[in-house]
Order: sequence, then C-alpha cells, then structure tokens
Amino acid sequence: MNALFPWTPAASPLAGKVDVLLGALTALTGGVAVTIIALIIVFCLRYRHNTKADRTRAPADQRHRATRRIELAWTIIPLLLFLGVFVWAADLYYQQHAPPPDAQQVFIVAKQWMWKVQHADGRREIDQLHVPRGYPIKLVMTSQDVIHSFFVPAFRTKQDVLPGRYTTLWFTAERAGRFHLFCTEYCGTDHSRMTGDIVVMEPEEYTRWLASGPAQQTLAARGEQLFRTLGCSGCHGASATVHAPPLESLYGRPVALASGGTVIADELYIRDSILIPTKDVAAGYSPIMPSFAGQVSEEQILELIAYIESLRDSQGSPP
Amino acid sequence: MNTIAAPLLPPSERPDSYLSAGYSVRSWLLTHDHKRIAILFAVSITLLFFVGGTAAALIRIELITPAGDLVSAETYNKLFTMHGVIMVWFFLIPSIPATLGNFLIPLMIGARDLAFPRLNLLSWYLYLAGAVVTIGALLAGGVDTGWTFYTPFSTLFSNTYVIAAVAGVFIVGFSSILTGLNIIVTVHELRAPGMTWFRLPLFVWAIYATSVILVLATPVLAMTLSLMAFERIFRIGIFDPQLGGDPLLFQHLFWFYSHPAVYIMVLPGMGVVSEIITCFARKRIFGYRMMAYAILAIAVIGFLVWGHHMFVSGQSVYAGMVFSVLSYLVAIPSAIKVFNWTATLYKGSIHFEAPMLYTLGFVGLFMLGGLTGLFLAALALDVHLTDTYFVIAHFHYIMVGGTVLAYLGGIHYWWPKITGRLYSDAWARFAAILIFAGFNLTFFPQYLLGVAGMPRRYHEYAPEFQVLHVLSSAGASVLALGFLLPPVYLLWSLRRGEHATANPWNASGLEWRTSSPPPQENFKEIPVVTGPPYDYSPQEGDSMFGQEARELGASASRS
Amino acid sequence: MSGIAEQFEDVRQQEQSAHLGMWVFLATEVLFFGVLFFVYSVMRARYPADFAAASRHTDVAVGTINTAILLTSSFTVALAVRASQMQAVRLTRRWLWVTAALGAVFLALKGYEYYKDYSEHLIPAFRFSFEAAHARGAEVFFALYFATTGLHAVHLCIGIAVVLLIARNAARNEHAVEVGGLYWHFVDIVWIFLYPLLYLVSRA
Amino acid sequence: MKPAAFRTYLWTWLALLALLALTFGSAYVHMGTFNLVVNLAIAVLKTLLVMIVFMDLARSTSLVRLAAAAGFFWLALLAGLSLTDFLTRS
Ligand code: HEA
Ligand code: HEA
Ligand code: HEC
Ligand code: CUA
Ligand SMILES: [Cu+2]
Repeated sequence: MNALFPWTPAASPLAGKVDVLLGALTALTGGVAVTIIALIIVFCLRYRHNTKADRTRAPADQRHRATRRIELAWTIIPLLLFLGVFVWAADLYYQQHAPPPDAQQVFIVAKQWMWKVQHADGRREIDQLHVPRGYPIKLVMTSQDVIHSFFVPAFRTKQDVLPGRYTTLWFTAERAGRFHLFCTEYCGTDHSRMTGDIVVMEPEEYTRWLASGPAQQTLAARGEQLFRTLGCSGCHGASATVHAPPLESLYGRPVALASGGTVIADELYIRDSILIPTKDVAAGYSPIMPSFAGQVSEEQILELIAYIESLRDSQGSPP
Repeated sequence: MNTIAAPLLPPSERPDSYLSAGYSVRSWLLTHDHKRIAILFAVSITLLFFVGGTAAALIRIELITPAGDLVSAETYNKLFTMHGVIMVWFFLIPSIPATLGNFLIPLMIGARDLAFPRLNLLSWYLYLAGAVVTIGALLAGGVDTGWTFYTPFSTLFSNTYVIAAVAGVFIVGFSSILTGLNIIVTVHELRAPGMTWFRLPLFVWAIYATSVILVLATPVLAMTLSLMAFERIFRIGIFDPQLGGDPLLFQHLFWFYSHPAVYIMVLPGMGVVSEIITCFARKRIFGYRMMAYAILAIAVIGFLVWGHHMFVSGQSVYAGMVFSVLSYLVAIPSAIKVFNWTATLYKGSIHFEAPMLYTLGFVGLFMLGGLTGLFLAALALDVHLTDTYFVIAHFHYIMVGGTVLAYLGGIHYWWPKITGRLYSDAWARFAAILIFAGFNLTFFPQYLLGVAGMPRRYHEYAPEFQVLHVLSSAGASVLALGFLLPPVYLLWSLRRGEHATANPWNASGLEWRTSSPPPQENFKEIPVVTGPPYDYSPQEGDSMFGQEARELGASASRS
Repeated sequence: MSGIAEQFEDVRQQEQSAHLGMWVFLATEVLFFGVLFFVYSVMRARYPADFAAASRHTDVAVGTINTAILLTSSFTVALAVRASQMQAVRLTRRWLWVTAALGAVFLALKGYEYYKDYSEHLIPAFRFSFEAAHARGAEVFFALYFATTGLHAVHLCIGIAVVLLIARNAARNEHAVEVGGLYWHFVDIVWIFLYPLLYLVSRA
Repeated sequence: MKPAAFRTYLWTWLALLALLALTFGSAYVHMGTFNLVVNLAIAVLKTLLVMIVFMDLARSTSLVRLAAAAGFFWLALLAGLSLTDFLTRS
C-alpha cells in the first residue's frame, strides 16, 4: 500500500489542517467530476444516434428562460463554492505565515547544493535539522547563490529561500521521527540531491543531543566576537567617538530614516545596513559606515544579527 | 521539383484545388495562401512535437529507477528544459492557431485569405528561424534552466546555452505576434456579408480571443527575456540580488506572459471541441452566447491571476490572496464551458467517429486538469503541492489530455477538407482510445506522487516513489505508441484514402460549403450568411449525418 | 498602389485593415516598451537617490532640444498626412522629407550624447565609474537609459526608413502615409515619457 | 478621409511645445514627489494630444480607439496587480 501511495501522515498540527482541506476539495471536485462524467456517459448511451430516445423539446432551442436559469445556477453555485474554498485556504495560508512569538529560531543558509543549519546555541549541521517535538520552530532562511526551496512533505509546508533576503517558515513537529527535506526550487545540476532529514526528537532526547555536541559558543557570542574583530564596536561601541547609532535596542523597533520614512529593524534591515549601508541611512547620522560586502559570509551576517537581537533581549523586550 | 507536393497530388477532377495550384518546392515556400502556410506550420510543429516527445521519452525512461542511472544530472536537466521549451513554444502555442486557425478562419468567415498574407508567410519563417536557433542550442550542448528561466540561476549560474535558447524563444514570439495580429484584423474586417459576431462559429471566437492574448502578452515575454539576456551578458543588476536586482520581478514578468499563455494553449482547443461536439451530437451548441462570452472572459481575467505561480516565492501574503481569489474567478467561465458541452449532448443524436472520441476525451481530461488547478489555486494547499508532480500532472492533463487531444480531434475532423481524402476511421478510433488509456496511466499516478511530496525536476528520487513512477513510465510507452499511429494512417490516406466530398460530416459551417480541398480562392463566390451557426437538428438523426460519414467506417474495414 | 489585393473585396476594407493592423501592432509595442518602463519604476523605487544622482549626469539641454525636435516631427508628419489627404503629392513628399530630416537630427544629437556618456564612463559594464555611494543604482539607471533610448533609436531608424520609402514610392497613397504616420507618432510618444523619466528625475 | 484644418495641427504643435516648456520648467521647482506627478501628468497630456489630434483618434472608429487603449490598459494591469506584491511585501 505504501509503495503505491507513499504518503506520510501529517506530522504537525497545520499539516493536519492542510489534509482536511485537501480531503474536502477532493470530495467536492471528485463529486463534480464523477457527476459530469456520469452524465456524459449516460447521454452518450441514451442519445446514441441509432436509439429511439425522445429528442423533442431539447432545451437549447425552445425553453429559453429555463436555459437562462440553468446557466445562471451553474455560474453562481460554483462561484460561491469557490469563494468558500478560497477563504478556507487563505485563512490557513495566513496561519502558515504567522509564527508564534515564542518560536525557537534556527538559521538556514542554502547553497548549491546543501542546507547549512545554525542553531541558536551555536550548533551547526549540514543537510540535517534536529528539532524537539512539540515546540514551535521558526526557520530564518537565506541563500548564498540561487533560489532554493525548503520543503518538508510531512509538515505540508515549503518556502522558497532567496539570495539577498530572509524568508521564514515555521512548524511544530508533532511526531518524533525522521522526515524528508527536499529542495523544491530548481537550482542547478544537483538539485535532486539537495535533500536532507528533519529529525524530530523527544525534548529530553533533544537536550541530550544538544549537549553531546562539541562545546561551542552561542551564535550571539560568535556575533559579539565578530562585532569586535570587524571593527563595528569602534563606531557602535559604548566608548566610540564616532557618531553612530547605538544598536542596543534596535532589533524589532521602528527606525526613522534620513530620507523621511521609517522601517522596522528586522533581519533584512540589519543585513542591508551591513552590506549596503547607503541604502537606508538612519536619521541624524551621516552615511559614513563602510560596506562590509565581500568581507562577511552569510553565516557571519546571521551571527551578527543574532548578536544584535540578543542585545535587545538583554535590555528587555520592546513594548 | 515536385517532391514535397507529390503525395499531395489532388485528384485530377479538381484541378482548381489549392493543392494543385503549383507543385514546385518554390510554390510552397513562397506561397501566400493561408491554406498552404497552415500546412507548412502543421509539418514543422509535428516535427518539433516528436523532438519534444523524444525528450519526454528519455525523461520517463530515466525515472523508472530512483537512481540517476541512464543519463547524468546535467543531461536530465537539459532534457526537461528542452522538453518544456519545445513543447510550449514550438508545438502547443502555434499548434491550433497557426495550423487549423490559419487554414479555417478565412474559410469559416467567408474570406479569401487572411488580411495580410505576406505577414503570414513571414510568421512561418520566423517560426522556422526560432526553431533552428533553439534546436541549434540543443545540439550545441543544451540549456538547463527549466522552461521558466528563473533568475538568478539563468543569469549568473547556468553555464549552458541560455542566450541561444532565449533568442529562439524571442524570435518565435514574434511569429506568434504576427499570427495573432493577422487573425484579429481578419476577423474584424473580412467577414462575409451577413456574418455578424454572433453568427461566428465558436472556433473563430476562440482563435480570436487567443490572438488578443498573443498580441498583448507575448511582447512582455520578449522584453523580459531580453532583459534577462542583458543581465547575463553585462551583469547589470535587474533580477539578480547579488547585483542589486529583484528575482521576483522576473517571476512577475515571466508569469504575466506565461499564465495568459496557458489560455493561449487551451482556448483554441475549446474552440475545436465546440465545433466537433455540435456536429457529432447533431445539435446546436447549448448556450452559444454564454460560450462566446466565456471565451472572452477567460482571455481577459486570465491576465489577472499570474501570481498564483508564486505563492511560496516570497511574494507578499496579501498579493497571494488577491491572485488566489482571481484564480477562482477565472475558473468560472471554464466551468460554464464544461457544463455547456455536457448539456449539448443531452437529447442529441450522437455519433462516435474518431473526432468525437478525441473530443469526449478532451472534455473529461480538461475537466480533471482544471479541477486540480483549483487545488493549486487554494493557497495553503499550493504550499504543499507546488513544485511537485501534482503540478506536472495538472498541466499535462490540460495541455496533453486537453489541447493535444483537441488538436488531433480537429485534424481528424477537418482532414477531408484539408486534403480531400478520407482516412481509416477504425485506425483513428483505435489510436484515440490508445492515447486516452496511455495518457491516464502516465499522468494519473503523478497526482498521487505530488500529494506524497515527490518534487519535480528531480533526476534522482526517494525509493518509495518508484512504483508510481514505473506506472507512469509504462503509461508513457503506450502513449508514445498512440502518438505514432496518426501520422502513419493519415499519411497513408493521402495516397490510398478515398476522395472526400465537400461535406463528409454533413456539418454546417461555411468551410464545408466549398469543395474539398478548397479552391485557391476559397470560394467561387463569397457566400452570404443568413442565420446563426450550428444549424443541426437531432430529430433528423441519421438521414442528416451524411452518407459519407458511414462510408468512413466502411473504408476502414476495407483498407 | 491603388490596386486591391485579392483577399479584399474593396478599397475601404483594405484601408481599414491596414489601419487596424497598425494600431494592433502599436498595442504590442506599448507592452514591449511598457516592460522597460515598469522595470524602471521598480528600480527607481528601489534606488531613489541613485536614480536622482544618475539622472543629473544626463544632458538635459540635448534631451530637451531632442524632445522639441520629435514633437515637431510629429507635427510635420501630420502635415504630410494632411497634404496627402488633399492629394498634394509634392507637398506630401516635402513634409515627409522634413520629418525624416528631423529624425536624423534627433539621432545625431543622441549620438553626440552617447559619445559624451562614453567619455564620462557612464556606459554600464564598460569601464563604468560613478561616485561610490550611488554607483549601484546609477549603473542600473544607465543600463535602462541605454536600453530604452537604444530601442527607441532603433525604432526611429525604422521610422525614418519607412517615411523615406513612402515618400519615394507611395506619397500618392494617402492610406500608406496615414499608416506610416501612426508609427512615427508612436515613436514620438515613447520619447514623451522617456524625457521626464530619464532627464528630469531630480533637477530642482 | 477629409483633411483636418491646418490650424488644428498648428495649435496642437504649439501646445505640445508649451507643455514641454512647462515640464522642463517645473523640474527646476522643488516639489518633492510632486515633481514626478507633474512630469507624468504632462507626459500623459502630451500623449493624449498626439493620439487624439495627430493620430486622428478624434475621428476614428470605436474599434480603433479600443485597439489604441488596449495596450495602455494591459500595461496598467501589469503594473497595478504587481503593486499588490511590491507595496505589501515585508
Ligand atoms: C493549458 C494550460 C493550463 C490551463 C488551462 C490551466 C488552468 C488553470 N490552472 Fe494551471 N498551470 C499550467 C497550465 C494550465 N493551467 C502550467 C503549465 C502550470 C505550471 C507551470 C510551471 O510551473 O512549469 C500551471 C500551474 C498552475 C498553478 C501554480 C502551481 C504551482 O506551481 O504552485 C496554479 C495555481 O493556482 C494553477 C491554477 C490553474 C487554474 C485555477 C486553472 C483554471 O483555469 C482551470 C479552470 C477549469 C476548471 C475548474 C474545470 C472545469 C470546471 C468545472 C467542471 C466546474 C465545477 C466545479 C466545481 C463546482 C467544484 N495552475
Ligand atoms: C505542451 C506541452 C507538453 C506536452 C505535449 C508534453 C508531453 C509529455 N510530457 Fe511534459 N512537460 C511540459 C509540457 C508538455 N509535456 C512542460 C512545460 C514541462 C515542464 C518543464 C520544466 O520543468 O521546465 C514538462 C515536464 C514533464 C515532466 C517532468 C520532468 C521533471 O520535472 O523532472 C515529465 C515527466 O514525466 C513529462 C512527461 C511528458 C510525457 C510522457 C509526455 C507525452 O505526452 C509525450 C508523448 C510523446 C512521445 C513519447 C513522442 C512520440 C514517440 C516517439 C518520438 C518515439 C520514441 C518514444 C519512445 C521510445 C518511448 N513532462
Ligand atoms: C565607520 C563607522 C562604522 C563602522 C565601522 C560600522 N558602523 Fe554601523 N553605522 C555607522 C553609522 C554612522 C550608522 C548610521 C548611518 C546609517 O544608517 O548608515 C550606522 C548604522 C548601522 C546600523 C543601522 C542602525 C540604525 O539605527 O538604523 C546597523 C544595524 C549597523 N550600523 C551595524 C554595524 C555592524 C554590524 C558593523 C560591523 C560589521 C558596523 N555597523 C560597522 C557607522 C559604522
Ligand atoms: Cu536547491 Cu533545488
Ligand atoms: Cu497559471
């Protein structure tokens, strides 16, 4: 059975909801399809040219008003059904894009043809992602080269991973086990080998797994180190003489720009501040920050972001 | 110099037919006659279909085993790219409009030719040039971007012949534009006296609407691909984020063309089916006006839904919602068409020669393909299904199960008109059934694969998917056999088939009111139209369905 | 040229077909150029400051004069159409020649501008150099500048050829002059939009 | 077709040149985004003049007018619906 239909049961609450939608739509469209095909077959048999069926008063010619009404009915009923499906699916889609605020963050960097994973505690993996069962996980993903796509069939979820941007994807694994991870955006020669495993572990086991790894610094700590070695602290540090904005309570806050608007300081904003500092200049400062493009890798940028995020946490969350 | 025309030699009793207007190669290659240009197109797209089909065959053979053992990953990627590029731009888009449309539009509206015959010939030469460039790219080493040419892979990372392939598509785009322009003007200006808009056969409506899409969407593709080539050559950041561009901009522009293009591919098929179904049910089409409006609605609303290809691309959630709801809107007119075809059968007097078998196949398979489109338009579901074999199955159901079947149905229906010969209906029916069976075996398992999570464009795959892939490949060999049959018995009929009369199906359109094959000037005298189309009546039953139609069956058993 | 091609029943049908054909073709052209304008808008929204800086490096004097020239050429080609409608063949020819000449002057000035751009290293991907803070967006601006004006220039060349051909062979045929004139006006319209978008981004 | 009056063309031409002068001049007045709005409004006005008078849409059939509008309308569809993404992307 499983060979004929290699379907993995839903392994997250949202996946279950997607399955219900899938089932409902299959029932609806299947019903319509079967009805129409049955009608076609019945008509074909009954009105074969050499049968003696009654062919008088065929609707197209005579009962004009009835025709109208039929046509109206089969325009409006499907329309209402479709709108219903739309609302249902759109609501679910919205949920797929609204990670709970307490979700645990994991960074993903995709490249031809592998998945690089960075956990907050500094643990790194390649083509594997270990997560605890029952906790919401939010992936913040970017690509080093072309577009990839992070697809976990068991969670019924996927998200393209773009260069130069961060996209997110979240899930709460419900069942322990090993699940496929596929790259589903064509990315070149070994696209079909850019696969991996999601390993869902019981929370205790997961803690043990984390502890078993080589001792290492957290992401934020590595970011802090970079912040010093790259010279960021020379301008942004507390004792700096350069007029540069403090980064302590930056993350997640609105920033007033010199050009007039405001932006929320999210991952992308921080990334752009490092790579293209002239793009959005903070109000009240002159654009003297040099670009670090080419000097920092995607992973290092993520470490810097983790560090800047951690600065906020130590200051208490924004209101 | 009569090598090409020799098998087409018409019967001596019709020396005025367009086929006997000249036998030299020159008389074909420099012709301005829309009927001959249609045949030039038919021959060339058939060749390209088999090129694209050979790539499909290799893909299916490779996918029999989970390991990538037949061809290398690079080759596999080139195979599906060339398969998609050739099938879409060099086969399916020109298929019905440039062959049947070219041949029939002037006949159906009672004109002597298209409005711009020379442009029509130019269109074929552009097609040829585009095909040569693309096949050249294929021979030189191929392209591995997928038919969607997504940036930044296509601009900075692929090191294959992207520019050449894009140039081929660019050129063939202008062929499409010229065909579309010609048809728009022809339908507006050259209708016979009395041929009002609501007396036009639905085939004309369909090709007209298709032409509008061709003219308004194709330039967008041409410019988008040019910009992509520009970025690839000069490294200017328009689409590539590393250079400061936006990859989603490319996707928006590409799909602004390519979604309407899927209606370019299906509307003509709908037109063909509407002609055949009324003729073989001997009944006026149900809801003629509604059908015409539905065609126009599909053409226009079809321009508003392109973002449904980008639900997981990083496009904004709100844009996704707008495009999703619009996608459901565009499904309504398609639904109307399916219902109306079904209702047309009601109380008809139905005959089941080969064209009708193809047509019934179209209705069923288009419906299944369209209904699964609704799954893909459902946002949360598309997140799971996008870029899996579910999508592959969805569009092959519509494009192969739908349009290719309609194309074959149309070729069989108008074959007597085009060539003046009758083919063997038994063989034709056998081929139709073979294709239908092979098709379902090939592509139905792909829906299941997709739901189970099998990604598309995969050279190797996880072993649990193998059984379904093997089924699909088995189906593909049946399908290949099915597709090889029609060329054989149709070509055979050119020499051995019986001569057709002017109206072998006793059909009602103007094209049947002139001889088979038609004279070079189409009509001895331009007809005057006095009533609505589809003047069929089921009550008259058999007596109306011409003598010759039954002979078709008879000639089959003889040959 | 007053003959009727065999696919047409009468002159009126032939003439209307030619007109409609040209208009449909122009609709295609609107979308063809339209993509460039669309990409321009997206990129300008992305790099507002860079586009402003880059635009200041275009030669606004030449651009403005060229706009005036093209607007005038639209006027003269309209006069050619008018003359042909009055069956004034020699006058038609003369206005067509003036039109073509204006087109040629436009191209010459455009060529001069390109030469200046070249010597100021404003050609993208070809020893492009620009003040570092705005280089990225400026390069995109100039890429679009060359793409749009280049494509426009190609269209103008075709326009000049068409106008000269009509002047030589078909000045007697008012429909040919009309249809040719439509094309010329379209090329003018493209420039009407290019002018503010390329030259006047930030002059204040 | 009957020729239009010379005066009509002359005035149109003069109007076009006047509008050109206006765009050029306005560009040197500091108005922020409003500069762009004015520039585009004038460009649209000029286009309308060329199309209606010079290209003779004023006296054309509605079919031709439809064809003339179609290109711009479809371009607006492309731009308008894309904005649903570009304006709301996070
Ligand atoms: C001829 C080709 C064709 C046609 C006509 C269609 C028609 C439709 N398509 Fe399809 N599509 C493609 C070719 C086509 N498509 C291709 C090639 C791709 C993939 C491209 C690629 O990525 O390579 C694709 C991909 C594609 C996607 C993106 C998938 C993805 O990559 O994530 C979506 C999403 O919305 C979609 C939706 C639709 C819809 C809603 C229709 C509708 O128009 C269908 C309308 C028809 C019906 C609905 C059936 C009849 C209706 C009834 C019988 C009504 C009664 C029903 C009820 C009351 C329930 N298509
Ligand atoms: C008009 C369009 C069209 C048509 C007619 C077809 C026809 C077929 N297609 Fe194709 N297909 C596409 C359009 C089309 N396809 C597109 C756009 C893609 C996406 C590409 C991309 O991702 O970029 C695609 C992708 C695609 C894939 C997915 C590849 C992947 O993602 O990895 C597959 C896999 O099964 C497939 C199979 C087939 C088959 C079996 C046929 C059959 O119907 C073909 C049958 C015909 C023949 C087989 C030829 C006749 C016989 C011979 C020449 C004799 C030799 C044959 C044998 C020895 C068997 N197609
Ligand atoms: C030469 C001094 C200098 C150095 C070195 C420097 N910055 Fe800055 N940075 C600035 C100035 C000045 C600004 C404000 C102007 C602007 O937004 O460009 C700024 C802005 C920022 C911002 C946006 C803050 C806000 O409030 O909008 C971030 C984030 C940032 N820098 C991070 C870094 C990081 C990370 C590094 C090291 C890799 C770094 N900077 C190195 C001077 C510097
Ligand atoms: Cu990475 Cu496909
Ligand atoms: Cu689509």
